Amino acid sequence: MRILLVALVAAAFPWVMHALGQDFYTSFATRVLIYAMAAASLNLVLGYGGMVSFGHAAFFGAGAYIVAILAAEGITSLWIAWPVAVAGAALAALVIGAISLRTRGVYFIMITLAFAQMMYYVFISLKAYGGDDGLSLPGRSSTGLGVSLSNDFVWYYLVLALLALVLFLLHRLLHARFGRVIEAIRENETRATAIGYPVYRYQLLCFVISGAVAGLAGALIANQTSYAGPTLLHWVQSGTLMIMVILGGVGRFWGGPIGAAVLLVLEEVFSASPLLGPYALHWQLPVGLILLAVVLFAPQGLAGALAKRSQ
Amino acid sequence: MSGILFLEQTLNSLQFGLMLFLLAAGLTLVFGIMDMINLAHGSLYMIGAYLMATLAEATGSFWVALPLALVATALVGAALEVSLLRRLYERDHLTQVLATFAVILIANEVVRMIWGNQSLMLNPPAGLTGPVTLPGGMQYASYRLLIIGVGAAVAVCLYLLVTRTRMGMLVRAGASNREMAVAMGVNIRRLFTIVFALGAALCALAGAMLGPILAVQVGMGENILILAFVVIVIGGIGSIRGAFVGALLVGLVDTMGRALLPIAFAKLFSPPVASNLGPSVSSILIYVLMAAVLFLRPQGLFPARG
Amino acid sequence: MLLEVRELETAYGMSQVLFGVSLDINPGEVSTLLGRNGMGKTTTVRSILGLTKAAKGSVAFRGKRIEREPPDRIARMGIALVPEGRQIFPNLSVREHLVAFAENRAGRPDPWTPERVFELFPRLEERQHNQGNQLSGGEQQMLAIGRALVTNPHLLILDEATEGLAPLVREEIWRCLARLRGGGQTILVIDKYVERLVQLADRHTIIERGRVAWRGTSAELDANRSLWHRYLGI
Amino acid sequence: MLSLKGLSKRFGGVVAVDRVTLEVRAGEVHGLIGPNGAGKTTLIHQVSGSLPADTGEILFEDRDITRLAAHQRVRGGLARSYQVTSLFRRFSVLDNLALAVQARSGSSFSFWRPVAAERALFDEARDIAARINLKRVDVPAASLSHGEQRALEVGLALATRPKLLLLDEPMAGMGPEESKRMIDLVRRVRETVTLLLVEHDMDAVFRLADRISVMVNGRLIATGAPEAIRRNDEVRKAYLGDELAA
Repeated sequence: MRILLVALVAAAFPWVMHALGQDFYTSFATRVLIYAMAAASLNLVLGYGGMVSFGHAAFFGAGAYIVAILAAEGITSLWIAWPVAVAGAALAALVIGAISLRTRGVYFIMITLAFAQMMYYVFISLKAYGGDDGLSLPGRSSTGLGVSLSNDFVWYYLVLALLALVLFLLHRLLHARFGRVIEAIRENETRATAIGYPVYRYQLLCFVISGAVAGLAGALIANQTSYAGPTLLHWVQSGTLMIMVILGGVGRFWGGPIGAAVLLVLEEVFSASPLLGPYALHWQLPVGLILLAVVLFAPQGLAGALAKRSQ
Repeated sequence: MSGILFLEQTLNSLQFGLMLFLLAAGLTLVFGIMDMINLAHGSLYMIGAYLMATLAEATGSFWVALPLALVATALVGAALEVSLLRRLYERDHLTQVLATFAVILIANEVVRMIWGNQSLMLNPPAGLTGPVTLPGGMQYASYRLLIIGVGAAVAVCLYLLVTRTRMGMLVRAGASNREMAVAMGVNIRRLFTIVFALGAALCALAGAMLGPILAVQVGMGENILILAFVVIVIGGIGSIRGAFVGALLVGLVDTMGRALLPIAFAKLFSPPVASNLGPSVSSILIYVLMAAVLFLRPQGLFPARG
Repeated sequence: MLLEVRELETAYGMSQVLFGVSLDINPGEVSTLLGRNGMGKTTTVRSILGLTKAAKGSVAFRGKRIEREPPDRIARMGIALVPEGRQIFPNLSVREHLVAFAENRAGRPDPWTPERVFELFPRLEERQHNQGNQLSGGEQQMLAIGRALVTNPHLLILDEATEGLAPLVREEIWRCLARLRGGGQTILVIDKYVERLVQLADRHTIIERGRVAWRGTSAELDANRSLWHRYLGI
Repeated sequence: MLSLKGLSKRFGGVVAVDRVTLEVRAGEVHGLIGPNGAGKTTLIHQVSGSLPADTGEILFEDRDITRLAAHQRVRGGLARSYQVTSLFRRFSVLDNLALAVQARSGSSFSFWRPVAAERALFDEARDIAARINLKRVDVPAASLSHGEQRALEVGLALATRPKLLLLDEPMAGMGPEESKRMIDLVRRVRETVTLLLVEHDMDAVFRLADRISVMVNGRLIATGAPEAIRRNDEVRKAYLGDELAA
């Protein structure tokens, strides 16, 4: 029931904004949807798998850069660029995960962080592809079907459909055998091994799937802004994705999307609010305070709080 | 490659490594004793540099401002520990990461509100602005030599503090087995506040010494924080000796990589390939080092526990 | 009375381990806590030291209530623990273990110092520059005792101090305890060598499933072998 | 069935397991006793694969498994329970057991079909719950009583259908009633599974075991029938207290 309502609101959103003459918000909403996908992918490893990855921006940024680099080389077809972005991010996740998952606890947090920084510096040093400045795309990917994605309406619905598809697949996965094993490993890794699960393999696959989805979200963000820059891979970006997940609710199905929406809306409100006057520039201050409050006093996140209320 | 270049780069490595050690020393003790990830450590470095720049401006003297900045930053650190971080010791690492990440956001904005968006200038102390001639005829910036001297002196003091004093023994005991240390009567909370304040003062020292070389600006703590984490992970969390070895290693690999790899690549590859490959490989070298160390020794080089 | 424990109840999460344990220790006497494994002996000790907070009951040490005090303060008031598993600091040398905690907490006229501990255990002096993780099990045990002694506690608690030791080393520990007793040290021992403890200690408390099942003197325990079988499985 | 040859393990200066050679025969209940800190649990860790052996080898059904990963040993029919209860605490009892059943029936790299629709998994899980006498199967494992958690601990190992089961102190921390029930359970289990039983409760061991090995200071000092062990001087000396023999 609630899902239908959400779907209805999401579907009607651009029309309502158009009618109100606020088309800007459709573009903003598209950004929210893309970050919702990235946050949901992080929630898979972080919330369900219990792997505190502090380098998720690496896969997000890799997806974006791959689309941008292919475009710079003249390949703009969606059918080539996006699958390559997803595969590239998945491959990065495979390599990073294969090494990182040998470690545990803080070492895992630190090594994923270090790998993400490594990718960050690799892209910065690619002078041919923009270096520090990043890389602009000539436009959105071409579909080859006579539909142009430069129309913000079309673009919004495509992103919405992809997000819905990704969430549906994640939902199936989490309730299938694989998802149960992933959660079991989070609950008690020792015991999972003792009843015969090759823990490492499950964690690695989970990590790769999550990286692939983040890569898709990255491909979308590059299209959204027609730009891929190193900040997409910076560790602060990884931190932002984690904030989204924890704001929304770690290990809650809607945690990622809710957190992404809340954080981006907060950012928008605080950075554009006339109420704050000259302090609007300092929007990170209230965001930091809110994050601190949530972490200290509502560790279940907003999805957790909602679930508690409806019980 | 000429001997002079090599010597110069060795000194640069040393200077960079020693400054990293100042940052990593506090971080590794905080990590080791309380099992706490503190991302806000970089913010203390930034705050230390800002306080130093302001105090140097106000007092007109680098040497008068330095102790004041150290004490002020230590107080900021102690206040942060008592008011917030204490609540996080019993929480999981994810919570610690996010809460201290929030502290970064807050600290950055507060610094912006107080000092504005422009970066601050911090001049090296009078008389140390020019180069000196080293034995062998090499010219080297005198201020950089000072950094090496200060860094080495602090490293020695810290080493003596940790290995020779009773407080150092208690700190090491706490880092390897907190409950047993408590059962022996160690007031871990107070000890930890002291360690934290000391760590903050070391951050301020690094910020103050590096201020004249790098820009004093918002966000300066973020990148160097990650390097400090790399150092302590390589060295083994909780180990001062590990932090020292790790810091020198990272300083050496990073500096030498940046200086020597492009030269090596220019000999091996065609110019366009070399000019692309050189910077990217050298910039990730320390991360490769860290991955390799963790791959072979998942607990770092000098694990404090077990 | 040096230590007065009254109706202590302690739980780990959902499972309650102690159901009202009471215990008295007089100055200068050696008493024991006996009972099979998992019966609550270690938990009793942890609750006295404040390492695990008791849910109910009271602990008074030298006339002062301590059940709400933090464990480090309790330790500084003069209770020292030789813990189960020894818990030697792997990154401190033998000498450092002794120097770091040396203090005259009980205000003894002839306090234990690192040097006196070396006289007690010459083996430790030979190995004084070795790190904790380089010691054998017996050496670790001596060091754990020495580390507790240098705090000069009013009350010394030994939890399974002979566990896993070779017979000869075990003998050395017994001899050491007898010597400490002779010096007037108040001691609480948890161990399972009842035959030995009957000779060494004054009074005994048997714990069974988190409750005190029996208490009495060495003579009484020695005379009542059915207790040994029923509660200690011997 | 299981044979250990010269197995050793050092931690720093302490030798936890010292050249242990031991044979567990198919169908028997083999008791392993010894004072605390004798190295029993370390030995179990080595056999189950959670600790590597410094030296020596482990043969299971004549196959060298010394270098096999823990999960591979489980798949080969070598399961274990833990001394400190180790469950999926937030999962229901049924989900705990179903997960263990799932581990050996078919691939778990399945991403589409909901687990809830797999009747067979849950039917078998219910069977095992009945075998270990757990009535409340829909509550989280964490909310069970200590005795019930210990039973589930054994149930999880049983669900992997082991040929040899390593039971690490199944009676740990149990009251007399609970112990009795656990002894009954172990009796039922032994009809189908070979057992290596580490236990402190001497009564239980002497009642259950066909043969008993005694470990002291990391070394195996005796192996034999319960009566022989009871009479063995060296065992009495080492285990029951040197004074008794003196």
